[in-house]
Amino acid sequence: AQVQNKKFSGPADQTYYMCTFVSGVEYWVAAFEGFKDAARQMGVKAVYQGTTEYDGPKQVTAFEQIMTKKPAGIALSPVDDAAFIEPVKSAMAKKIPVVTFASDTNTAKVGFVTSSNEKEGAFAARAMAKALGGKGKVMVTRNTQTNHQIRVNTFIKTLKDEFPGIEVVAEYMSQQDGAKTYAAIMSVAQKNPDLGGIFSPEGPSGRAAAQASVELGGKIKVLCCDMDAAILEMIQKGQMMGSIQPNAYMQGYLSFMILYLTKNQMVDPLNGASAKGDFLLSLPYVDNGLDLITADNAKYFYTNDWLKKRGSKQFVGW
Amino acid sequence: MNASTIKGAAPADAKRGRAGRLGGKGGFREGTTILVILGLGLIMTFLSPYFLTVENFRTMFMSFAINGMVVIAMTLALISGGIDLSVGAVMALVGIVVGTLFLNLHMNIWLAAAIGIGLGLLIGAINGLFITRIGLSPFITTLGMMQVGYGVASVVSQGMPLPLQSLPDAFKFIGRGMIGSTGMPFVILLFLVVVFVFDFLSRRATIIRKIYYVGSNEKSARFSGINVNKVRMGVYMLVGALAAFAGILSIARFNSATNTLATTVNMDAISAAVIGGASLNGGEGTIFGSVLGIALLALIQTSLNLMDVGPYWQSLVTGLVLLVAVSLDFLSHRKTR
Amino acid sequence: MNASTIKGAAPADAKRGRAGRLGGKGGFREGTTILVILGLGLIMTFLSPYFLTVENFRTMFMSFAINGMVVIAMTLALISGGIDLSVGAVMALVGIVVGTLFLNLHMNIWLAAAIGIGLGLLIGAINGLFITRIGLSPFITTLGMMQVGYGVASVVSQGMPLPLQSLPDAFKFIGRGMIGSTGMPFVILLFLVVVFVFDFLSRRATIIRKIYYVGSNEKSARFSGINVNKVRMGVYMLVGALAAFAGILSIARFNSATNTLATTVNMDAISAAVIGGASLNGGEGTIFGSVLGIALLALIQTSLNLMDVGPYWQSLVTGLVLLVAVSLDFLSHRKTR
Amino acid sequence: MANPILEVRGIRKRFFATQALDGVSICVEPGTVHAVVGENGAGKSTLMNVIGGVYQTDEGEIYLEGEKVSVRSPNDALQLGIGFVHQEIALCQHISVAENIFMPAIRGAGLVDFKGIFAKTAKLLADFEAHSRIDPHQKVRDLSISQQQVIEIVKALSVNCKVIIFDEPTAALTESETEVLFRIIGTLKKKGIGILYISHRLAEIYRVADMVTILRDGRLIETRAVADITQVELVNRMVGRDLKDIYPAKAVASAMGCGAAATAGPATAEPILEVSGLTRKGEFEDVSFSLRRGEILGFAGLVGSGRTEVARAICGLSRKDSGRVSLLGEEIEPREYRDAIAKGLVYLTENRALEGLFLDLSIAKNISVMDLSRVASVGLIQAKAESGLAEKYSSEMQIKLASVGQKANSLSGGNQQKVLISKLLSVAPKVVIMDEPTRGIDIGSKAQIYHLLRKLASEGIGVIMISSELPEVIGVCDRVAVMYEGRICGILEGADVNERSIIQMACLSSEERETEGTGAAV
Ligand SMILES: Nc1ncnc2c1ncn2[C@@H]1O[C@H](COP(=O)(O)OP(=O)(O)OP(=O)(O)O)[C@@H](O)[C@H]1O
Ligand SMILES: Nc1ncnc2c1ncn2[C@@H]1O[C@H](COP(=O)(O)OP(=O)(O)OP(=O)(O)O)[C@@H](O)[C@H]1O
Ligand SMILES: [Mg+2]
Ligand SMILES: [Mg+2]
Repeated sequence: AQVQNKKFSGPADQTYYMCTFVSGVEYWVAAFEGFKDAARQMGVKAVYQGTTEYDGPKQVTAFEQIMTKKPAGIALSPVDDAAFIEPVKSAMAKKIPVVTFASDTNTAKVGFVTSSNEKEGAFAARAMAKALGGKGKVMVTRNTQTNHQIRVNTFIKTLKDEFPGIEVVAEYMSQQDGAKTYAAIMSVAQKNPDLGGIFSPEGPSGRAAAQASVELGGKIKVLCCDMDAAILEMIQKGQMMGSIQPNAYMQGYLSFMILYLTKNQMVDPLNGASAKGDFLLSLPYVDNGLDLITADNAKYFYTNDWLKKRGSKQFVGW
Repeated sequence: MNASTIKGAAPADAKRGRAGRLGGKGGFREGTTILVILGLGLIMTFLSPYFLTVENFRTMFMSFAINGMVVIAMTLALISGGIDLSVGAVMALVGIVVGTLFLNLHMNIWLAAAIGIGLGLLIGAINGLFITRIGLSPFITTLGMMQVGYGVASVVSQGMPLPLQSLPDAFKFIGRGMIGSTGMPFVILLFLVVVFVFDFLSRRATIIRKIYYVGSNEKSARFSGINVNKVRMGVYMLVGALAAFAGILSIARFNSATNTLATTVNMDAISAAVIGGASLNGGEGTIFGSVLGIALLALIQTSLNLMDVGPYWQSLVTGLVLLVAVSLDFLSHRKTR
Repeated sequence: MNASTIKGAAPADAKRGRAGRLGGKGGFREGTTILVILGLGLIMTFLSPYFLTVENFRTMFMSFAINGMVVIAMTLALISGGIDLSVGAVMALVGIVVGTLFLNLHMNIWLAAAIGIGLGLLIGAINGLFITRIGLSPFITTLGMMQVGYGVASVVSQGMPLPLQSLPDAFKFIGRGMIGSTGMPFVILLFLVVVFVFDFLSRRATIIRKIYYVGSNEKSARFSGINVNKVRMGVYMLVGALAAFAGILSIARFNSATNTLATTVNMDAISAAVIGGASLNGGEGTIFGSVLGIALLALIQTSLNLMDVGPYWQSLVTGLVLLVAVSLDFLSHRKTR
Repeated sequence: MANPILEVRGIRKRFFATQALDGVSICVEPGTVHAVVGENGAGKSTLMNVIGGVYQTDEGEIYLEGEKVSVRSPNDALQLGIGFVHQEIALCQHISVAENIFMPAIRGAGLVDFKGIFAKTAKLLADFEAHSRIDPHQKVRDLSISQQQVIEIVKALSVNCKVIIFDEPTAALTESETEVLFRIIGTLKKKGIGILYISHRLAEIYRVADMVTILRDGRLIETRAVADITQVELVNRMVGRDLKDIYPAKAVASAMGCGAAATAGPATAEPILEVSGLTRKGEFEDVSFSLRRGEILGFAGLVGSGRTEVARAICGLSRKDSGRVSLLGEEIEPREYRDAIAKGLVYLTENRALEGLFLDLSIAKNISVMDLSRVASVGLIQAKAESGLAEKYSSEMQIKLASVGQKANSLSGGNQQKVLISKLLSVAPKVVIMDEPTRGIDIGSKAQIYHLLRKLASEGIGVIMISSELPEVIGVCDRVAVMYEGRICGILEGADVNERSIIQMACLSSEERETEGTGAAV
């Protein structure tokens, strides 16, 4: 049928999968809500899958198992860039469209939806510098996860380039372990009683940092990426300066849309892709935008309240 | 188990055994661990002006006061010849259940905490039943229970951390309050009291002595009129309760509950206990020794942080210091032979 | 004495002998695990149309073919009465070192891989030295080594995954290539061959039998003229080499190397081995049994994925299925006695 | 005289406070059996362990066929041709019989020739086969203790030795297996092999040994030809004093002042323990007897006749299908052993290493275990009371130790046995059931235990002694219940307590007995 005559509806037997890692993170909730909303609007099914661990090979297995179920499309947030190149290649070769979101893998896919990690890092650096008045000492925490490393690296680079008065005095490899991060921060603060700020590229370490800051008298400005209810509460109480939150809902929604458009050939771009039998789309980068959560707007970000208001079903996989 | 058999960790144990006799009550083992800790502390005092400060020690103690409860529990499980891999999951689950009861069902927090302890006991009892009735190995049983525990925690919390800033101050106090103007956190005092009590009991109380008997030779224990199953059941219930207690303390301290709370606590607890002289073969170990073990680990961690060891080097240096410290410890009391 | 001698057969002993012989060759243990696996497979065949497909089995086997090498290694360590917690770190470290040699030093990949195996042997040898010479327990030694290994991996990689798309195709083939047009991945064949060889050797070869003797009763082994230290040294070196091999295979398969590559591999390997009949006390376990153990775990995982069980429920269901499966297995061969 | 095949000179060995060996020399001629005797803890095993490379000497030399050798490990000993049957069984429990036996031969790389070793094992076992069917494929953990002891012996014989050491090989053997062992020793002698033989059963020494060396407190007392020393002299040299009455006077004799009177004495005394109709399918059936105040009741029978199982069922250590047990007239139904202990009924296991001791724990902790409340107040153990209890018993039982804080596994075998007995007595029992109480115990201590049992009996404590050593059953017990295939086939008393009657009863099948018309049935 001609593209212009198609309707955004069905076929009902299509199932789209979202595949993530470390599923104990609130971030995916909103992302999957967006994904699911779009799916429901189109009258197809959406399923959430992934691994609870921080483990590349396990996520590859989960991904490959999704492939065996002949899905209509997969939205993937890979834990490890390189490890997913071949699996994504083989899915694409089997005509299963793949979209990456939040984190990427360096091979052809139909799209990549994210807010820029560089932008987040730079944004964070500037926000931090502003809060500190352009001078002081800061600490960062790290993880072995490419997008987090990019955030931290740009954070440090931006400070160095734009705010010479600010010094990064310590880095800690947190691997998202709150209790250990907390202890590390306390030690660093001992050594640097004038520590002014802490930046964490993810939530759990951010929470630990805020906890430490509170116990140290609340003078340290804590900034992190990602949010959850505990973080929001801390922000509202002024225990944390703020959080940078990519628009996860839109990430999910847009990811779905790209998959759907591709799978059902809803578009007809002027590039010969359909003639060659390739996927119609290969969007290099779609930005879903980001928000800075501060004490002013934190109350709008509670996932549970939002879910309740939406009348959404619980976020459960099956 | 064949008593005439020397098991895996044998050369070490055999040697320790002989040394142990010299020191009669096993005082040597802990003595050398203390020396290693003091030595490292001395080095750090020279290397960092921040080491010998009240704040630093407070931080250090705070870093293991709560997990220390789990170490005590794990030590008892190891002494009995078992192991409990579900402690971390119980901590997380109890935190989430107590938090949910408080937040969503508006239950009185103390009542919720009591229910949390009850849940810990229940999980311990289930572990105990699988181990004593069906006869599964403690490793497999508690591994399965660990997954079930994390699973329930994840399902209940929907994978989202529970915000608990609204906890009453009296409850928060047990996790983060200071005692009067002393600057001594309540939770550290609590920890010290619990350690003291359990260490005392483990040396003196008949009920804990039975755990040693069971761990040393289960058959002999049976032939001495000890109800082995009851003892093991008791151990796992106690472990469950202590882990639950740690979970409750941790929500009081961090004012949030998550299913990823205590992912590394199992290995940390086993490591601390083994460093402190417990053996995976049972019958050996002391509470005090295990607490020294966790203190040593915390000291290493603190030292690295104070020394500005880069993030990528920390694990490397931790491993090296651990190996050197434990070897020194070991060699030093091998010399006493 | 002569006069007081009671002559005659001991009927009870004869009875006991025959009963023992029935269960004698330990065939039952693996038999029931196979039955549990088949049962679960049958259920899945009805529940999911995707279960009994070539792709699904390929995916399932792929999911454990590489870690399976580590399971074999861990089984040997457990049989010897020890344990090796550093396998995951060795896997990660070797992957990163081989990747770095190839990427940054432009070394021939096969030479780099050989160096990787050498590194595994070296780490194993260091573990072995601490255990046999200093007499540290295998648990502590390999725990320290695990941290050192991860540390070096982090330092070398600066905490970033190493992209290795540029690996030569011949090398990538061993990780992900298919054999001809059969659709059979090479790595699965490799795994099956390694399993077969090690299983055969563990039943027949003198050097591996000695590991059983040492693990079963060290004293007996020593009295029989076996150099216990040499055997244990050999075990840890073999474990190191196998873990290194797994690390190399995993970069061939994933074309990337990271320091978080194998964080869960230790526990998974121990679990698989214990499910398959190995004991933390040594002397027991078979390669085949452990491979069945990891197959069972993979089967559970696959089933949950195929059933679209959400990640929050997976851990819960995995734990339950594990407990039920192992209990069934256990009860079923308790009955045969 | 031939040159000695093995000679040790001036061996000294010290363990911390204990001087286990103090300048011991010994000289073994080829083709002879050289016995080593001495009390528990005299240093016999230590000497053998030094020769066998398990321990290193502090001083002294070892010569093999005239050449000085250094034995730094058990492996060296094997290479030199020294075979060793250790006192404690040290076999790989998870491994097959054949592999255990051929473990010393499984060396280097290559494949184990299982067919070969199974066949060879079957052949080696053939000698013992008639008496204890052991399948070479079986795992050792499925074997009884006596079968395991057979494996230990066969294992040592499988190596080509010049010298072979037997450290109490018969302690866990059945009588018939012991016979086989003696026959094998005879063959070894003919081959010119030097044999070191340790046993607490003096009769065995006279039966197989040519020379005997006596050790006391780690010192060499003397070496004599067995033919030149009487048993009494031997015993006195061992214990260092005159040992007169090995067996105490029997209750009947002491009560009545003269010979056997089946209807008088304790026979009329009140019963302390009554057992009737005790049954467990497949193990024992319809076991009934009563134990009277003041007497020692013996249990004799073939190994495997079910004595141990009956004892354990009485104490609640294992299940029974039916039957009643009453203690002091009151019926008891112990669901667990602790119930029995609480009522005053205790059991001494026949397997001290596996079921008796906590080898890694101190002697004091081993003795206090059965009733911790005795050394505790408000649930807290009083260290002084605990060590006091242990000291009381170690001096009463003359346990040879450096301190009650030392670990049980540092004691010699016999002393470990005494620790076990102390543990039982510490709860002031009303009835004690002792399963092979003198296994591995020296003659002096045996006498001491016999007198102790008699003293207990005369104090009104019921004593049951299960033993496979007929002389002690006859010497000690007032009445003897004989078991055969899970049934009590008769209870002998008075003059009937003699070797002939017991053997007859224990070995003959019931049909044969019926045709003989023995009237000794209960
Ligand atoms: N490993 C050890 N550590 C400490 N002391 C020991 C050790 N082995 C033996 N001893 C001590 O050495 C002495 C001699 O013991 P040994 O085992 O040689 O006696 P034995 O003559 O064989 O006695 P038994 O007849 O009871 O077997 C004993 O006092 C014992 O306690
Ligand atoms: N180690 C064991 N393994 C399996 N069965 C055993 C074992 N020991 C005893 N039994 C069982 O108990 C039954 C009775 O043996 P028991 O030991 O009671 O006899 P006993 O007369 O005391 O002989 P012994 O002198 O060997 O102790 C035997 O038929 C046997 O099946
Ligand atoms: Mg001895
Ligand atoms: Mg018996």
